[in-house]
Amino acid sequence: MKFGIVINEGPYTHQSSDSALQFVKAALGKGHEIFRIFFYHDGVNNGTDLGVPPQDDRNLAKEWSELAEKHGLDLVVCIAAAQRRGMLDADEMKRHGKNASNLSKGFRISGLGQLIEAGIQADRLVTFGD
Amino acid sequence: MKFGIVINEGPYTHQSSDSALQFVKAALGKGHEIFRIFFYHDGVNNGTDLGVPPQDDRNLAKEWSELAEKHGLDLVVCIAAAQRRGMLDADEMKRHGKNASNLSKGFRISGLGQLIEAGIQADRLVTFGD
Amino acid sequence: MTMLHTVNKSPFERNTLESCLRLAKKGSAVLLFEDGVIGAMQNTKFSEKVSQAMSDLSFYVLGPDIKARGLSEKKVIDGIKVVDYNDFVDLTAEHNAVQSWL
Amino acid sequence: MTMLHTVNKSPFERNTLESCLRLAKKGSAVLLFEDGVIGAMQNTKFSEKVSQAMSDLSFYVLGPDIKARGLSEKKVIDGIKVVDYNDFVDLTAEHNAVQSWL
Amino acid sequence: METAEGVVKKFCYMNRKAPYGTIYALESLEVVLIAAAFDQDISLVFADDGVYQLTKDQDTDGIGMKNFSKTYSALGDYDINKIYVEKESLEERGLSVDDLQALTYEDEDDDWAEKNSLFVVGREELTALIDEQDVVLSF
Amino acid sequence: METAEGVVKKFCYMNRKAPYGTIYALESLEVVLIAAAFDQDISLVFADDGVYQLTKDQDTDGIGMKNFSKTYSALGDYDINKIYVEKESLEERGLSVDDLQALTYEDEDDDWAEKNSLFVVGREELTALIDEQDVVLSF
Repeated sequence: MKFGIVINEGPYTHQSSDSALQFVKAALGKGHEIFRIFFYHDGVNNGTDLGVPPQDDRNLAKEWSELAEKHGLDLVVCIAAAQRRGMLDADEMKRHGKNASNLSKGFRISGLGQLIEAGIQADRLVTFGD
Repeated sequence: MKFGIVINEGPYTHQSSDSALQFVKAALGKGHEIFRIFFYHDGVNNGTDLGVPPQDDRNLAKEWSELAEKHGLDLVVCIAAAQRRGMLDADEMKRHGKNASNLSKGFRISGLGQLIEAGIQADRLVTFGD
Repeated sequence: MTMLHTVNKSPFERNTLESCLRLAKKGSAVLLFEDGVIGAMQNTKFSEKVSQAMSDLSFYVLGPDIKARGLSEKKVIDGIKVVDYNDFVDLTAEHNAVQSWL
Repeated sequence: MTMLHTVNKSPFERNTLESCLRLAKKGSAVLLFEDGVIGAMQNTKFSEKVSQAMSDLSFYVLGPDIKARGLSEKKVIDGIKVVDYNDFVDLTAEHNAVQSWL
Repeated sequence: METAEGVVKKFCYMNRKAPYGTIYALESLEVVLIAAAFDQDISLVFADDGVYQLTKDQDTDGIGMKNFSKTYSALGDYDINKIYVEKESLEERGLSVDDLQALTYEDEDDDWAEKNSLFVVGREELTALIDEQDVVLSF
Repeated sequence: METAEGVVKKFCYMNRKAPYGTIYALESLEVVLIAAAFDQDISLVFADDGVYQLTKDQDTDGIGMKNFSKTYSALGDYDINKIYVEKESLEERGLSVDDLQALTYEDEDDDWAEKNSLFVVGREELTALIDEQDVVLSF
């Protein structure tokens, strides 16, 4: 079965990113396909490359990046939500004349149409939020 | 009177940063002193330099920076909360071997002791959160 | 020695107003702001509870947050004072400490 | 045609469990997880309400979230099934759609 | 849109939070405006504190935030004309439909006659409506 | 600490949320550990869902998050020994003090005798306690 996943909250503050990670691992373990993981609202902050969590804690951005690489996951950060909150890739950095970008490897920035498309293409859309 | 302000949530997602901004402007207008504004939890995200909110909306990081410059406000971002969430200044960037920093002008990164100190030194500590 | 308690969430959504009313000492002040202004309106499921609490506590509500939500200051529960940010600052200064119910 | 409803907040803190019980159609399933597991425990202020809803809805609760909060799976309300993340995935697949009450 | 390919699903946008206290109302509206470009069956539901999103006369000047309430009245132009408000949520808040914006659309199948697109529905009707959705997005 | 200069204020840390669902419990604890280095009068209050922060036998292996519950038992070593739990909050949740960790400290004024630092207090007592604080930090 094809799953679409929506994550509405940033890492650490709410459990949503953790819960989604466990859900996605379980779904992959059962042979399901993950069509796309869409990061919306504060969820875009999961894509930051600049996080340095304590050594004895999990590193959520890294876990998502690694899982994406291993399973070819499509991690999409909403562009409108990301602009508000200061998440930029190299292209967005140039376009807005900023001095830095902060998007982790394995994430891409795209529009809200990607969320609707996930709703259409996936057999189930599951949202994790506050 | 001396006020200390604590902001617990990031910009845009919750009203806390907006409410705090209005409160601080009113307090300054009445001649009160703002001893310190401490950004904790997701509140650290108010310090991002990379935000590009829609043109017809307010730019909270910029409003805080400008207010700080105008009135000599002390805007402190909690280091522990900031590390988790990917907010770094140039020093932190080097220390952690990252390629970018994203802290706005007028903000500084420091420890939780600054929050306790604000509680001790200020006549009133007012918290804005979720 | 009285404290200012602030509540910024709707009593329909969260339990913060309820906890505040339970643990605020008689004679304290309560300021409702942000989505908390919903708790100050007449004819809601919670209006009666707030009215009753007014025998022990002074209530204030932030006008700008009422207007933002398309509500009318005329429909605020009788006895709750509508204030602005300047008054919010004054209330903070006049009370000994502020507790934000988050 | 039944739906899976998920609730991730404590009924003490938020109104999401209440809204879910009000608007979930008879025959639907409800999964309690994250802080929502509090709604699945015996002897709380909400246990009776959840028990009553079990005549119309099937309840599940995520075991790992119970354990994290130091609660015991033995104290889950009778008739609520304790599940793991694999079961969460199965429940999602078995129902026609998922509504997250946020 | 390229992805539709004839698939038409029932999408429900469930709005349960007051505006301005959090951003969910605004960012839900942003999704809905994008969603309108896909040929899907769209319903918007306003229940619990979500009913406050539709109030008339919102005025955000005093809080320094953008007033986005005018956008709801443009939904009709995007062919979004199934907007449901839970009756009991209004009643518990001492509100009536007169406190809400009038929302309409022009019916192209009926000589562009202006028609109502906001429907106050009871709990039972809303329960049935939610249950028949293929995709529920919660805000 | 350099900033204390003889000023001793009553600081209350108000914990009202369950652990793990949100980070507030953990980050509150981080503040308290730093606060211990300042010579201030510290009280911790656990009410509403905050009482779940102190449960015994928390096991986070299944959710992939760090278990920080052991830290509470170290508070005594930091001279933090006024920890209040609201009785009614426990009761409404079907919990008793036996479900919570035992929290103790060694009293240096009493030959380092081990003493209880966790107190279950009723609503009225808690109300009075909160009201006499100079600074309340809410999590």
